[in-house]
Amino acid sequence: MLIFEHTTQGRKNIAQAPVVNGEVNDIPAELRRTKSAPLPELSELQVVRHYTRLSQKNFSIDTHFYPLGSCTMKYNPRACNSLAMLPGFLSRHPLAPEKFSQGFMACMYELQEMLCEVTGMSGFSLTPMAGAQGEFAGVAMIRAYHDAKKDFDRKEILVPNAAHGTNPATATMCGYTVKEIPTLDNGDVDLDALKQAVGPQTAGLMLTNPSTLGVFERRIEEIAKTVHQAGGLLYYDGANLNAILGKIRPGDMGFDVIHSNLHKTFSTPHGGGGPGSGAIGVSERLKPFLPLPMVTKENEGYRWLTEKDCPQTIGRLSAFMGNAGVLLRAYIYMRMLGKDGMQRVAEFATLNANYMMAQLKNKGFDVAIPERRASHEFIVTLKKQAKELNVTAMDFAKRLLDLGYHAPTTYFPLLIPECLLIEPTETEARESLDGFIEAMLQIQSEAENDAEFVKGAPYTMPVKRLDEVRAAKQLDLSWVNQS
Amino acid sequence: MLIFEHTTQGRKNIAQAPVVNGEVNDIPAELRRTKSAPLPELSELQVVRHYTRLSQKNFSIDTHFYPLGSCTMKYNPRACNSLAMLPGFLSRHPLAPEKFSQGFMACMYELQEMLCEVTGMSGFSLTPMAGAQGEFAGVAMIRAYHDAKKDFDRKEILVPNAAHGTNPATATMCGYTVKEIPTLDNGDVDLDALKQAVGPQTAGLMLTNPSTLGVFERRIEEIAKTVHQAGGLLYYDGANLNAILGKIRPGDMGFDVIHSNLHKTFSTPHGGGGPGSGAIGVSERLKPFLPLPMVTKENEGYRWLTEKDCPQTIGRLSAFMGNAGVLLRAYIYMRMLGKDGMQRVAEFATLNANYMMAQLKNKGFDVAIPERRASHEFIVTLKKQAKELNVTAMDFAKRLLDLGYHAPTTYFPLLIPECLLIEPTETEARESLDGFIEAMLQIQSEAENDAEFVKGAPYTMPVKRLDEVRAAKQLDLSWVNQS
Amino acid sequence: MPFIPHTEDEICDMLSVIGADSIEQLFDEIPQHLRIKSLQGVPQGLNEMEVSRLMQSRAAEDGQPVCFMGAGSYDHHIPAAVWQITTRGEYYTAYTPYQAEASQGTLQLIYEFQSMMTALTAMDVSNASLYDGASALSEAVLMAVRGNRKSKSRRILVPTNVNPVYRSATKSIVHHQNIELVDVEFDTATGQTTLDALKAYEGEDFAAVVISQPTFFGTLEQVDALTDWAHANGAMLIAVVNPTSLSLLKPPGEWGEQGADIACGDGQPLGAPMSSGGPYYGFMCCKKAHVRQMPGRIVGRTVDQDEKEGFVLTLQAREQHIRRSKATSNICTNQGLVVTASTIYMSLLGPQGLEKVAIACHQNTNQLIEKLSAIKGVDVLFKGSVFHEVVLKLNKPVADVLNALAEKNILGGYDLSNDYPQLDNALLVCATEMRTDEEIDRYAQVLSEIL
Amino acid sequence: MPFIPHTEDEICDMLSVIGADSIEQLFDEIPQHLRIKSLQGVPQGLNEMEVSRLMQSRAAEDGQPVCFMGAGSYDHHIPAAVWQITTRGEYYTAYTPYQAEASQGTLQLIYEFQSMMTALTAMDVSNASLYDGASALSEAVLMAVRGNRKSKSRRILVPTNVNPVYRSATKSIVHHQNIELVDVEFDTATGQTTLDALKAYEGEDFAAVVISQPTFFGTLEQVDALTDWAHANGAMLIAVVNPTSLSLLKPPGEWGEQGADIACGDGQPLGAPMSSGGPYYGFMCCKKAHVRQMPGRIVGRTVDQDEKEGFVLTLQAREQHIRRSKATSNICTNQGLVVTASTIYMSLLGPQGLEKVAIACHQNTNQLIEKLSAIKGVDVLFKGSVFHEVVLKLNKPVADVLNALAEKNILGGYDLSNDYPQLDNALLVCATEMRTDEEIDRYAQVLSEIL
Ligand SMILES: Cc1ncc(COP(=O)(O)O)c(C=O)c1O
Ligand SMILES: Cc1ncc(COP(=O)(O)O)c(C=O)c1O
Repeated sequence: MLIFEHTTQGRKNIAQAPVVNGEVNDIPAELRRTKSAPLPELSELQVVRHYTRLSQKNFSIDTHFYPLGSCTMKYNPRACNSLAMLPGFLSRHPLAPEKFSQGFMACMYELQEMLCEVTGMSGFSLTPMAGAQGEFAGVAMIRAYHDAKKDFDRKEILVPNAAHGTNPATATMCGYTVKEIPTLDNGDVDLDALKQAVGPQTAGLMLTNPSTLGVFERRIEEIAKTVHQAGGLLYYDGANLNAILGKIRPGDMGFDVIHSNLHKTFSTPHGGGGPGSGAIGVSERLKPFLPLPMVTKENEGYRWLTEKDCPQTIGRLSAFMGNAGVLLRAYIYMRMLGKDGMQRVAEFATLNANYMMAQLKNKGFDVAIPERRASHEFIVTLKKQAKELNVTAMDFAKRLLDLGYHAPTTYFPLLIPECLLIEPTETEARESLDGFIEAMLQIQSEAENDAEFVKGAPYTMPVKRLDEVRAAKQLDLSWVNQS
Repeated sequence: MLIFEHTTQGRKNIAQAPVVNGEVNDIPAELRRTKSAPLPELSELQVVRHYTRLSQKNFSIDTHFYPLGSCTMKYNPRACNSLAMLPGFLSRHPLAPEKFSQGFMACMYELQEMLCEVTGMSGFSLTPMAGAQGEFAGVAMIRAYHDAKKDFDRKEILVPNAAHGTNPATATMCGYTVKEIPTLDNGDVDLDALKQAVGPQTAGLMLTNPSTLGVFERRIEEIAKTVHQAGGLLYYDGANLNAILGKIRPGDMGFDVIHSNLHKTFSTPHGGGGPGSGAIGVSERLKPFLPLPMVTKENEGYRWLTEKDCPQTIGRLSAFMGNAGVLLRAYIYMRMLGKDGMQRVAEFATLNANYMMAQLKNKGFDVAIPERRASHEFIVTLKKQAKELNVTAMDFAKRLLDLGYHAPTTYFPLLIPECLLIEPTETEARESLDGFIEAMLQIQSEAENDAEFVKGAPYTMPVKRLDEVRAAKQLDLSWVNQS
Repeated sequence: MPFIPHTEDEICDMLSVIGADSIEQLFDEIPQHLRIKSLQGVPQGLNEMEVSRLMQSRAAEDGQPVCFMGAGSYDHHIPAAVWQITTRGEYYTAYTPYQAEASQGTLQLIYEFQSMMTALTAMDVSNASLYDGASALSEAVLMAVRGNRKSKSRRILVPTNVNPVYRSATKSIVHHQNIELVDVEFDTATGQTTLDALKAYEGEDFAAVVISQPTFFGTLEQVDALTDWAHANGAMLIAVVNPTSLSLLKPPGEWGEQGADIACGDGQPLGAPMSSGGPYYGFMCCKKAHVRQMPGRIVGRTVDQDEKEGFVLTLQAREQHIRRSKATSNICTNQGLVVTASTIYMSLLGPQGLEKVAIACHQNTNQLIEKLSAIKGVDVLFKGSVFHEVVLKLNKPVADVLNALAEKNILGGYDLSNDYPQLDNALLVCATEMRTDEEIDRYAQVLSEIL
Repeated sequence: MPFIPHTEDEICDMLSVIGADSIEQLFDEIPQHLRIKSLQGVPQGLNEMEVSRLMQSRAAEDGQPVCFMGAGSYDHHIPAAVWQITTRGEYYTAYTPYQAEASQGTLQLIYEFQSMMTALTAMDVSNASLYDGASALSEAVLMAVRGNRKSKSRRILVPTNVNPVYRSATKSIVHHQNIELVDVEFDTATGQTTLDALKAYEGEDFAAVVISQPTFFGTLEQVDALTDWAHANGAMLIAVVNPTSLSLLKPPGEWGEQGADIACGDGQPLGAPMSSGGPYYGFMCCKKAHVRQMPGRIVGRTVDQDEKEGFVLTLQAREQHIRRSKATSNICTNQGLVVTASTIYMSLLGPQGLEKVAIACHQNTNQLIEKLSAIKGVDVLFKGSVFHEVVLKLNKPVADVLNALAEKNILGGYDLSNDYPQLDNALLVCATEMRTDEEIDRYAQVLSEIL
């Protein structure tokens, strides 16, 4: 039942209504609202009950193993939440004077510094509010760099066809055209194709490494050389930093710019769709272009860098400084991990992924690139099952829900048919991994015995499979304008 | 699965382990533990996931209508929780000097004063940690009063047979014998029997008004006179204050001592079994005997009353001052309600109860005392259903769970066969009441058509009906000592 | 190893299943010479007790001044229930609801959020959020350029009384696509955008006109006339609105003859703490006709195989994961958790509660104006009524005054001199429902001592 | 009307179903002359914003001194997860699990709690909690008197080094049943209960001997010898223990030849904030033979109709709602929510974490002793090792010293002069794992300036 359907007209929750004195009569009638907004009218208890019960209809890290590839669903420490929500942080106005912001600014400054260290970059700006906005900032800096050199003819961004959708979409937003580079069967970028593609029109290449196929790009140095020699810059999509944290740094691989999805690698919660943070780091030559604001440290303390300090900045991307609360959570998490803890992230994320891959392979599942090491994630392809049993990756995914496991990412990357992209993360115990493998085996045997049963899944969720076609055709996007 | 069953030996959650330097070698070996305790060994994620999922197996006010008679399951405002848990309150050591406790003590003092006002008593002590301990304090004061008057022969406490079990149990703990007074069919105390029972051996009478039968004792003044004339004192079991808040005061009815279950009337959460608070109030003549500590106000501020101030006190009942956090929640709730809000509590608790009683009566259910007004609760008796359909109050209760309603109190008070004691509270909307009534009708029709089906309920809970006999016979009370 | 559950035995077992000798070996595809041994610049890890101590002292360091500053972030009361429910693990630690059947909690909540936003704005449809108010405006501009069938122009008229950071962020974002923001100066007497100012552009082609209600100065625009002007000139009307104000002011869906085409703004006032600037969220509503041009996620109501009601992400063909380089926007992760908070906030307040908040803000600000403008050296800069912010003109440099106020634990407002050098010694102040009479009096008292 | 959802229309409807003209009429059975019209002494209601302001200022008023005080309440680190999960509505707002099928969350948790307590104490069984440490001791005394088959005595030997408030509360509670607590003086050199002191009572009949480990002075008792003495003399042994210490010290189940009969104490150190004294919880464990004498709720594991594992309240025949005046205790509501927190706390720390907490407390206290006793005018009063508290002898009146420390934001410890007038200028101090080296140094520094 919708919250609107619990409404009784005229019900008031007066504990939440401030005291007002008399009428408003200094605002002209033609500027006033005439009918009150058709919002729900409930008691506090009703609201609390509705949203508490609704929450129970979600899978989440706190309730289920959630091996969603490319999304890094790891444990979100509860301490990060409570400490980032200390009253002093919550009540700080974003434009409060620097003198009264040194505690907060110290955290941001140290976060910038730690991110430089773990990525091997020279400067970091924390302002982008998600990965995609980080990408935007990165590509905009690439453009600003070429523009500053009066190199106006570079109109193309190269993107491997395995790339996340935000990469090409970002390039477009920055005014570039996109050229896709094919991927070899072994998961590496097709270097020959890349060499053919680069040229004076190349502004840069956007790459994820390890790629979304879950393998490390072994010829990264050659790729970097190829792009750099053509005058282009190298962009690192840092969504997958979990795989390499403390093992190898994008800066050392030759990347010029990187965004890091702090909501993945640094464990800020996904919140059912956000907020995230796509902090952006650059090599020396791109530093002048970083988006504002940033924090700098001077003798007396911390201060904000402004357009005066950074005349070449690509500017501001948000009203204030981005998702400060998310940044605090990432900062706290990094301080808890420390230098050793960070290395272990990559080690155990990789151990878990390779273990699951090995087990599933042993039990008869096809993995996409069996001869390679998995990084922090790997791909199972159910092409065989789809063909022979008519049971697809989607069917496996839905049935997994019944067995208490969130489905892996399905049908991404687009190159691999009927794929499940599986990312266990380092914070899951072997018990979860084994349980998931058991569930896959159970579904396989169900599929062999009764394919229709699997295709009818899920059976135990609040709803069965939903009609997406109808959703898109008979648009029903608001209760208010529907009823 | 038990938390112990997720254990892997040797697993450590180092984020929660303080740094220690070297070994402990100044404690003699014979005083040391030799084997480490067989506690569970888990990661934080495992613990969070286990207890988050476990919580979802509970009904609660935040998720379900919970009309548990005599328990006053009303909305627990979330503000009371967050404000009582402000760091300043949480980190205050109970023995901190008064000078550094004025903020906290002001709350406690004002709470004492407000409780005096709403009950019509002259003094209040907040120390009892639940209703039963409040009762203990009250009866101990009755005894101290008689003892102070050298009246050592009063060895008996009178208790109506409808009384809550804590009443007779308390009397025993205070060294009294208990005599039960019968209740008339109309719910009132059998005054004739009472008159026969009182005498020089009577220390006092414990009474709940409205009684646990959900009706107001109309001859309360005569009862008071009867007991007082015999030299006994009157104890008010204030569990049911919700019914009369701001309408009539126990002090005005002639009671000498009252405990108030703050966790009922004043909405501190029940927490799956506590903590509660049984603050205790007295008339002038019992004031010297109140348990310590209490707060008093003097020119310079607030201070604790000690044994020096109160030489006749019955003493201390707890290590410090009782459930301070519960007291803060009650204080905040009272301040939010204010004088008008409190009166409305009784009004709407009574309206809801009478409405449900009328509807259920209209739809063919038998109520225990149909000719009387319900107070904040009322009783349905399923004697007819038990006899004719072999479907008992227990069966109705279990089936209600399937339909999304917590069962009312069953088989209490003991006088009414096959009873459901229903207390909706003032914070439930009509929607909940109607839904419950619908559910009762559905079960009635199920019972008529297929009694076995109802007797097999619940079907949708994490478990079906549990074997209580086996639980008591084959005692399994600890995983550690079982496996 | 914080948050890593593996024991030595398990590691051995798992490696043997993999057929590797060591964890180190799992990295053998990475060129050895690129490997690093450790992260020198990162300090040693802290346990939870230690990091708590650190963060508590950092949070305490900055104090909690009494806030008379607005300028895009507002100090409202947030019911305790809002974040206690929002941070429940099931909301807090879920991902984007890609598996609809296992995400009905989040999906239904977003559908309810969309419904509430359409209720508040009187628009047809809403998306599930954008990053913040500034990014919402930039997406609205991009959307208008894509969506305006009557105009091929890439120019947008933007009054300078629109939040200056929104304008500069929008410029940073849209200029790559050769979109030009054309400044329209405000009237110096009223702070408003006048029809006269617009008339200068009559006959030219613009994709859209942006109108902020209230303006950055707190003043109120003649929204009907401005909207009708835009439509008469073939431009779409983008409304930038403060959601708190919408219980009191005419909603953008009702502006002029046809209503605004797109309404956007920052959702912070609806349940998000000021929190140093984020996370907030951008909201965006539009007319139904434009829904396929809308950026961001959208949830639709549908049915399952048994015809039972349920909710899914819909119109995904607009989005980057399907449409890639041709998507309406690159946005992927949005501000879901803050939307959760906001939905609970709106439900708890209800229409009457929200209206009272708006009125209380307005009344407190009027009171603040009365008290402050009574001080010698303080004048109200613009004629006309305001919502909950106002520009004062001081007889001293604002920066000095603000410093002096800060010494007395008062966050006195926003100094306009950087953004509007033409306005001498101008200070933007705000009083929400949180400010008490005593606090307002004290501000006046302290200010009168400073001036 | 805060928290009341009824609209005028609903009220009318409902009254007409009831057949009453007004709500007032529903109270017509109450004698009119007893009715009150309003509650004069209660202030007007505050909305949530107002009450938040009030409580925030009250909470801030008392400051947050650095805590070196123990004496029954200890300043431990509590992982953030503990209360975030504990205050989930499903735990926080549930009642006692009377409907087992709809309360498996709480019931399983209590079973796990009972298991953990038996693990920690090495006893056979545990109940689901009593109110606090003091009430647990009083219940233990009552239980021993009921349960000791070898003795009909109503006398209990209680050393005076047991927490003085526990002793006085126990006396308040048990004396009505003619139970007598007999003081056993501690050894003035060591603070311990000696066998010699007990020997004075040899041959007399006692229901039980109480032994506190550590003692109120922080010192350690010779638990094996004392336990064996009690058993040899037909008395039961009641252990009062600090649960934090149990990871380091021999658990009561292993004291002497046969172990303690009952172990009790206060659960506060395991995840409950100091919080002005409560809510904490009393725990109680015992030998299996005594389980039917145990007060309070107990959860048992059983199976459902399908043989599926499940949990129920069991042995209810001991309790007041069944046995009424013959119940083992009048306790009904206990401290369930704090037990929830504690269970999560123990799970998060695990055996190693708990042991490290115990060791860190011990080491910090040793360090504190070293630093403070180096100051002229400070001596350690008792010989021998301590757990995490120690008695210091000062050369000045303790009250004055504590006041001076308080001025410097240090909560310096507990003044023993009221409870033990025979100990001159004695101060009980404590350093948990929360105290840093800097804080300990600063305490020493400030104290040396005061003395
Ligand atoms: C590989 C990759 N790149 C980019 C993104 C975009 O990040 P965001 O969703 O934070 O915008 C994601 C995640 O969604 C991703 O997995
Ligand atoms: C009528 C009545 N009296 C006394 C009590 C005992 O209160 P408590 O459970 O807080 O000890 C209760 C509640 O359980 C009750 O309903």
